[in-house]
Amino acid sequence: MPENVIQDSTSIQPHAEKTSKLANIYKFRELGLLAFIIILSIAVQLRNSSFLSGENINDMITNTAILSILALGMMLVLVTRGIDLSIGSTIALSGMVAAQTVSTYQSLHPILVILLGIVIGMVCGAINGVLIAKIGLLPIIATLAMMNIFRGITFKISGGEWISSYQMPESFVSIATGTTFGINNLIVIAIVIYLLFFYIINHTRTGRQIYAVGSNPDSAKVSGIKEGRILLLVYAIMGGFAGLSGVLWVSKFASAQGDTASGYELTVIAACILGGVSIAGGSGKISGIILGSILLGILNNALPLLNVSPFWQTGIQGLIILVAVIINTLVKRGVDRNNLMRRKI
Amino acid sequence: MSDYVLELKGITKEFPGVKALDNVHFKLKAGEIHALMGENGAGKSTFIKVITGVHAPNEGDMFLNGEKVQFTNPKDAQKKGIAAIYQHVTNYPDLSVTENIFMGHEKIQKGTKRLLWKEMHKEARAFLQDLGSSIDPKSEMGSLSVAQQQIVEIAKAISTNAKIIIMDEPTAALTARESEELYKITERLRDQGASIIFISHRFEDMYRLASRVTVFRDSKYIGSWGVNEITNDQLIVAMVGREITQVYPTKKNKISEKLLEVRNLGKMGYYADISFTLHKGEILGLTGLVGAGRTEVCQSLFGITSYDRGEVYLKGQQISVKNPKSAMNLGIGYLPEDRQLQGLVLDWGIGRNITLPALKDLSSKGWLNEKKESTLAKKLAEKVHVKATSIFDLVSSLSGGNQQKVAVAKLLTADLDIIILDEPTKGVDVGAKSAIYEIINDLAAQGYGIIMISSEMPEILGMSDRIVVMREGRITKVLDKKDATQEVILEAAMSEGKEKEVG
Amino acid sequence: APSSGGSSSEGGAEEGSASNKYAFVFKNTGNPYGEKMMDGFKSAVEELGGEVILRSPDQPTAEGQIQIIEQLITQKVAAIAIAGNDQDALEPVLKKAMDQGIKVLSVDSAVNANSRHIHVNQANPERIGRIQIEAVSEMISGEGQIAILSATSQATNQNLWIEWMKKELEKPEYSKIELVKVAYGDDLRDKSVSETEALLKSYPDLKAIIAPTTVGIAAAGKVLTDKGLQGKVKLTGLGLPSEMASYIESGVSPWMYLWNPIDVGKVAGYTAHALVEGSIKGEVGDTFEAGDQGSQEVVEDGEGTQIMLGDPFKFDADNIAEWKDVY
Amino acid sequence: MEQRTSLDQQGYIHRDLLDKKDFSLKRFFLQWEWMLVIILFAVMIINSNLSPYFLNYASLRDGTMIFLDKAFIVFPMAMIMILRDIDISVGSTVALSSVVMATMYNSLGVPMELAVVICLAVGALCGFINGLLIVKFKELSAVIVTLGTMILYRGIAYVILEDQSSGTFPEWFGFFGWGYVFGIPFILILFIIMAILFGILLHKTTFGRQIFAMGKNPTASRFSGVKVDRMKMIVFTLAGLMAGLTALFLASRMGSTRPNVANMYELDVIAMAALGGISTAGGKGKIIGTVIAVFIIGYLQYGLGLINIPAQTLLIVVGALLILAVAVPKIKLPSFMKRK
Ligand SMILES: Nc1ncnc2c1ncn2[C@@H]1O[C@H](COP(=O)(O)OP(=O)(O)OP(=O)(O)O)[C@@H](O)[C@H]1O
Ligand SMILES: Nc1ncnc2c1ncn2[C@@H]1O[C@H](COP(=O)(O)OP(=O)(O)OP(=O)(O)O)[C@@H](O)[C@H]1O
Ligand SMILES: [Mg+2]
Ligand SMILES: [Mg+2]
Repeated sequence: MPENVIQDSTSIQPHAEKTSKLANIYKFRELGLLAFIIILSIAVQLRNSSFLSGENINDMITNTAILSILALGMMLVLVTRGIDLSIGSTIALSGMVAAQTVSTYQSLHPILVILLGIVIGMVCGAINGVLIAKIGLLPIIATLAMMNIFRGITFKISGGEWISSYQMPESFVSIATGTTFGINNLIVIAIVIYLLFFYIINHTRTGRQIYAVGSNPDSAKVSGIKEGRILLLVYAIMGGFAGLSGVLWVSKFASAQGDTASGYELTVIAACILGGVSIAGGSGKISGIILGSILLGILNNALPLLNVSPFWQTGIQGLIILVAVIINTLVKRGVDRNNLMRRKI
Repeated sequence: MSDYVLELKGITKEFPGVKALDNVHFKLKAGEIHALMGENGAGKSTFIKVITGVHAPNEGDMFLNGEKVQFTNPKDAQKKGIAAIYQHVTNYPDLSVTENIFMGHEKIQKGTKRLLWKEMHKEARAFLQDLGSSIDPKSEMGSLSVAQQQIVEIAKAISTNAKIIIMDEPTAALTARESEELYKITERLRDQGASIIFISHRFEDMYRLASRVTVFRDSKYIGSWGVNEITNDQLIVAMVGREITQVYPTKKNKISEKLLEVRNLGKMGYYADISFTLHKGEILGLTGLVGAGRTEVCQSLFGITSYDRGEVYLKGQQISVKNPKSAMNLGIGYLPEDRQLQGLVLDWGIGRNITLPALKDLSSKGWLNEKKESTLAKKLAEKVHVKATSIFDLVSSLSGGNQQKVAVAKLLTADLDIIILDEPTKGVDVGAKSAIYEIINDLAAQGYGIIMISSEMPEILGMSDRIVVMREGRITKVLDKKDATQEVILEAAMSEGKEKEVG
Repeated sequence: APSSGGSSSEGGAEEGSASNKYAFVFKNTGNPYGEKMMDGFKSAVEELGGEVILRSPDQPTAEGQIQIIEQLITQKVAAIAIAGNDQDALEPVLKKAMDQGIKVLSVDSAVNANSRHIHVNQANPERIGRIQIEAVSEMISGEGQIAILSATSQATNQNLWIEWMKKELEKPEYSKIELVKVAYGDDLRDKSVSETEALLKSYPDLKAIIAPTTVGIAAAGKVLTDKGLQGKVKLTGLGLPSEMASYIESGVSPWMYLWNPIDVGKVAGYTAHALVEGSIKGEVGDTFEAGDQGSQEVVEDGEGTQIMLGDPFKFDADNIAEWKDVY
Repeated sequence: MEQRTSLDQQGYIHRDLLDKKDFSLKRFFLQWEWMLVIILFAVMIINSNLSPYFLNYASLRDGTMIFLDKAFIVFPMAMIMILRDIDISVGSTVALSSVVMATMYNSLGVPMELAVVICLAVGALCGFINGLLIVKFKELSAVIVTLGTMILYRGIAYVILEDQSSGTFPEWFGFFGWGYVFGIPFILILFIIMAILFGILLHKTTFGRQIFAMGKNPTASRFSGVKVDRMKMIVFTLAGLMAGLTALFLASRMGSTRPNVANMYELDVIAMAALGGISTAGGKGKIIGTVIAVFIIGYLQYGLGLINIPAQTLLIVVGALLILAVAVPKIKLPSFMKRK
C-alpha cells in the first residue's frame, strides 16, 4: 500500500508496524544461505558421523580462519564498489619476507613478525589504494597489474628458494598451532579481528563512511566525505589483512614458497559473494561473510570426508556455490513477493 | 552586522566548455523565503553548489552575515549553518534513514569515538515526527518512496541546525497535497528563524511561499523583486526572455475511432481492475497521487513489466506485449518518467539518442547507415526544437527541458499509434513546458492516441480530453473534460474507497 | 603435425648444431628442487664449455613451456632439456625443435617418446614404488591400514609409482597391510592439509601415510605434528630434505626418500652434451662418460630410451642434518 | 562556425542543427589507440635492439603464432566489459570444450570433423548458460555467475578426463595450431579475420550500437526497445564460442588436452582488453585497441623471452606496463585523452 508520506501519524501507525516486521525478516538477507548450510551439514553428518565431532569442527574453523579474515577485508573493498585481485600475491610476499626474517633472526618475537607482515601488506594495499583513489585507475585493472608485480617480486626475493619448517623457530610456527585459552590462535585472531571490525564498521564514523562511499559516491562528495581517503584506507586494510594472513599462512603450513596462495583471491571473493556482499557496492554484512566463509570451509572439509572422488570435487564445489547463490536469490525473491502479496490494493 | 545573512557578489563558475554562472549576485535576508527561478540550465543548481562549497567559484565573493567566507568543501558550509537539499538524489540507498540524516555530523561519544546509535535513532524519529511523518528511522533509505526520501532530506537539513536552508526543486516529485505539507514545514522553519532559498519551476510554489524572487537566465543574474512587485507575465519575460501568451495551446485534435482498450488489467501488489479506452487523436490524462500505480500500469502496456490478469485490445485485436520492442512494433511508445535514468544515454550525442529506438530502420541487414541516421536525427531534433548547435552535442550538456525534447524526439522515430507520456513536464521550465505542450497537441492532431500521466492539476485540466484518476492501484474515476474540476479529481484521488486484498 | 603447412623447417637442420647453447626448462619458477637441478645442469654444461640458458614459466603449465621452447628454437639453441608439465602436450613443439636439429631430452618428468631423444630418469619407478612399501611395512611392523596422499598430476610419475606400490603390496608378506585410500592434495598446501585431516578422521586406525610428493609429505608431516600423532601414524614418501628436516628429526617421519636433483641435473647436462657432440644417438646400448657421475648407459623405456640413475636416496635422522641446507 | 538561426511560426528561436562533425586533426591524434601504436613501436624497437633473433620474418611469424590463441576471446570480452560485466569463466570453458572434443574423438569414436564442431558448440553452450543465468537472476552480477561456472566447468572437465590427458588427433588437426597459408600462420589470418568481423560488428552495425547503449545506460536502452536480455545472452554466447575456438587452437598446438589447460586465461584476456582501452566502467572502447594491445603484450613477452628474461621479471614488466599504460593518460592529459 502506498504510504502517503505526510499524514497524521496516528492513521499510519499500525500499517507501519506491520511493514517493519516484514522488513526485519527481509533484512536478514542470508536466510536462504543459512538454511542451505544447515541442510548441507545435516546431509554430510548422515553420511559421515565424524563430521560434527568436536575435533572436526575445530579443524574446520581453524582452516577457515584465514579465509574469513581475508573475506572481511574483501567485503570492505567490495562495499566501496572495488575489487582486489592482488591479495594472493600479497599473502605470498608478506609470508616470504616474514619467513626469511625469522629464519635469519630466530629469536624475533612472533608479535614483531606479525607486525612486519601487516606492514608489508599495508604497503602493498596502499599502493593499490593510491593507484585507485589518487590516480583513478579501475580497481580490477590496478589490482590485476599489482597481482603480477607482487608475485614477481616474491619470486625475486626468494631467489627460487623455499623457507622450510626447520628454518623456522618454534615460536613462529606456534603462532598458528598454539592455543590461547584452549582455542587455536588462528581462531582467536580471527575472532578478535571480527569483534574489532564489527565495532569499527557499525559504531564508528569511518566505518559508516566506507558504506556511504559505496552506496552513493556522488552524495558522499556532497556530504564532505573524503572519498579518496576512504578508498585508500580500505585497500590498506585489505592489504594489512593479506599481510597478516601471509604470516599466518606460512606459520600454519611451516613453509614459505613463491607461489603461495596463488589464485586464492577468487576463493575469498567467492566467500564474500556467497555471503551476499553486493559487487555493486554499498551493502555487505559481517554475518553474511561469516556464513560465506563457513560454507566454503564446510565444502573443503566435507568433500574429502565423504570420500567423494577427487575428480568430482571441483565440479561439486562449483555446483554448490551456484546453487547456494541461486537459492539465496530465490528466497529473497520469495520474501519480496510475500511483501507484495500483503500489500492492499 | 549586515542586513543580509547571505550575500554573493559577482559569482562566475565555468565548467570545461560551459559558463554555468556569469557574474551573478544574490542577497538573502534573515527569516525570508526567497524563490530562485529561471529556465532549465540557467545555473540555479550550480549556484547552490557554489554556496554549499561543492563547487569553488572561479570569481566572486561570498559573505555570511557580512563576513567574507570561502568554503572549500561542503563540511565548511555545514559548520557555518548552511544546509541544502539537492535537486538530484544525494542519499545513500543502502543505509538507514538515521544514517542518512546524520551523515557528516554524527553524534559521537567523546573519547571512544563510538557512534551513539540510540540517541541518533531517537533524535531522527523526533525530527521525522516533527515533520509529521512516521517513517521508521531504522528502515533502509532505498526502500522509501521518493516523497518519503524528500522528507528525510528535509529532516537532514533540520538536524544540522541550519540557519540557511536551500531546497532545490523539492516539489518536483510531489503531488499538490504533499507539496502543501511541504509548504507548511517550510513556513514553520522560517518562523523558527531560518532563511530559506527555494528553487522551483512551479509558480504556485513561489506565490504560496516566497516573499522575494530572484531570476537567472542563461547563467546571468536578471533581477530580484518582491513577489508582489512583479506580475506573472513580467516574471515569465524575465525568465524566458520573451512573452508566452498562452501556456496551454488551443486544441486542434479530432477524436475518432477506438485505438486501445484495456480490460481488467491487474498485477499483484501493484494495481487491479484497470479498464479504460483510448481513441485516435485523444489526449487521455492519467492522474492520481504519487505512487498510485500509474507508472506501473503504463509500463505494463509498454512491456517493461508484466501483468498477471486482464486483456489489452489494440484496434479490436487482443495483443500481448512481451517487451518494449514488441510494444513499439505494435505501435505503442512510452516516454519514461525519469529521463536521466530511463530515457536517455546522457553521455551520448543528441543524434545517437534519438535514433536508438529506430536503428533497425536505419540499417540494411544490420549494417548501420550513418548518413541516413544523421539526417533523421537532425530532422527530428529540429522538429521538437532542441536548443543545441549540432546533433553531436552531448545530451548531458543540455538543460532539463531540452533533454526532455530529445526524449520526445525518440518517440517520433517509430511508426506509432499510441504515445504514453509519463510526467512529460516534470522539472521543466515554463518555456520548455509550453513547447512540450505544443508538441503533444501537434501529435494528437496528427492522430496519435496519447496517454499523459501527470500529477500537476493545471496541466491535466489544461491538456486532457478525458481524465482517468487512480488511487492506490485502482481507477476511481473517469471524467470528461467538461465535468472535470480540481475538486472532483482531488476527491477521487484521495478519498477512502473500499480496499480489497489482492493476491 | 608441426610440419604441416610447409615452411617451418627453414633455419636448417644442421645450423642448430653449430650453436653452443644448452637450455634447461623446468616446470615452474620458484621451486628449489628445480633450482638445484638447474644448478647441476649448469655446472656440467659450463665444465664442458657450453653456454647455459635456464628457463621456467611462472605457472606449471604446458602452455607456458611451449612459449619458452618456441623462443629457444628461435635462438637456435643446441639442446633443450625439459622437465615436462605434460607428457603429450609438448610433442608438437618439441618435434618442431628436433626437426630443426635441436637435441631434446626430458629430465625428471618425462615427455612421451616421440617428443624426445632420450629421458634422464632420476630413479627407477619400480624401485621407488616398491621401496616405499618396504619402508612402510618396516615402520608398522607389517600390519595395519595405510593410505597414500598423492598430488594429482600427469606430469609426474605419481601414478606409475602408486601402481608399483600396489604391485608390491600383492606380495604375501604384506597380507596384513591394507591400503585404504589414495587421496589427492593437488600439490596445494591447504588442500593437502584437508585431505590428510580427512584421512585421519575417516580411518581412525590408520597406521601410516605414504606421500610420494614433496608438497603432500610436508603438509602431512605438519598435520601429524600438530595433532600430536607422532609415533602413532607413520609418514614416509618422497620429500625435500629441507622441507622434511624437522619432521624427520622429530620422528614423525622415521625416514623418507629422494634423489639428488643436483646429480640429476648434472647427468642431464652431460647427456645433452653427448647428444649434441654426436657421441650418443639416444639409442639403447649407447654409453658415455658423465663426468663425476661416472659412466652412463642408455637403456630401454617403453617406446623410448632413457638413462636410469640409481635407487632413491634414503634420508633419516642420521643424515638429514647434512642435507637440509643443500636442497 | 556560422550559426543559422531563424524564428519559426510560433516565434521560437529555431536553430539549424549541424549534422556533420568537422574533422579535427587534434581529436584524431588524441585517441588512445595512437598511444598504443606508440607503445607497440617502442616494444618492437627495444626488442630488436635487445635480441638479434627478434626482427626477422620467421621469428616474428612464429612468435606471433604462440601468443594468439587466447587473443580470440579478447573480442567478446571487450563487448562484455563494455556492457559493464565481466566473464571469468572463459579459461574453464576452453578447458571443458577441448576436453569434450578430445573425449569425443578418442573415446567415443566421433569423427574429428564433428568433434571440432562439438568443441565450438560446447564453448557456445557454456557461454549461453552463463548468459542465461545472468539474465534470469538479475540480482546476481556476471562476476558471481561466472565465478560459479568457472569452478563448475573446470570441475566437469575433471569429471570427464580425471587426471588423464587425451591426445593423438589426426594429422590435419595440427594445422590449426601450426599451419601456414602462403607462409603466414593460419592462426594469424583467422585472428585478423575475426578482428575485422568483430570490429564491424561492434562499430558498424546496429548490434554494436546497442551494445554501447547498454553499456552507457542499460535501463534507457531497455526503454528504447533494445532487447537487453537477448543481447547479453548473445554476447556471452559469443564469448563461449571464442573460448571454444581458442580450445581448438590450444589442443592443436599441444596435440592433446587435459582438464587443467588454460588456467587463469581470463585474467590475461582481461588485461589485454584493459590495455586496449576497454573500460570496465562500461560503454567505451574500440576493437582496434584490443588488437594492438594483444600484439603489445605478445611481442613484449616474446621479445623478453628471446633474451631469456626470467619469468618473474616478465610478470613485473607486464604488470608495470599495464599500470603505466592506463595511468599515464590519467596523470598527464586528463581532459584530452578521454576517448570519445
Ligand atoms: N520506493 C517504493 N517502495 C515500495 N513501493 C513503492 C515505491 N515506489 C512506489 N511504490 C509502489 O509502487 C506502486 C506503483 O508506483 P508507481 O511509481 O507506478 O506509481 P505512480 O502513480 O506512477 O507514481 P509516480 O507519480 O511516482 O510515477 C504504488 O503502489 C506504490 O506504492
Ligand atoms: N558538473 C558540471 N560539469 C559541466 N557542466 C555542468 C556541470 N553542472 C552543471 N553544468 C552545466 O551548467 C549549466 C547550468 O546547470 P544547472 O544545473 O545549474 O541549471 P539549473 O538552473 O539548475 O537547471 P534545472 O532547472 O534544469 O535544474 C548547464 O548548462 C549544465 O549543463
Ligand atoms: Mg537545477
Ligand atoms: Mg510514475
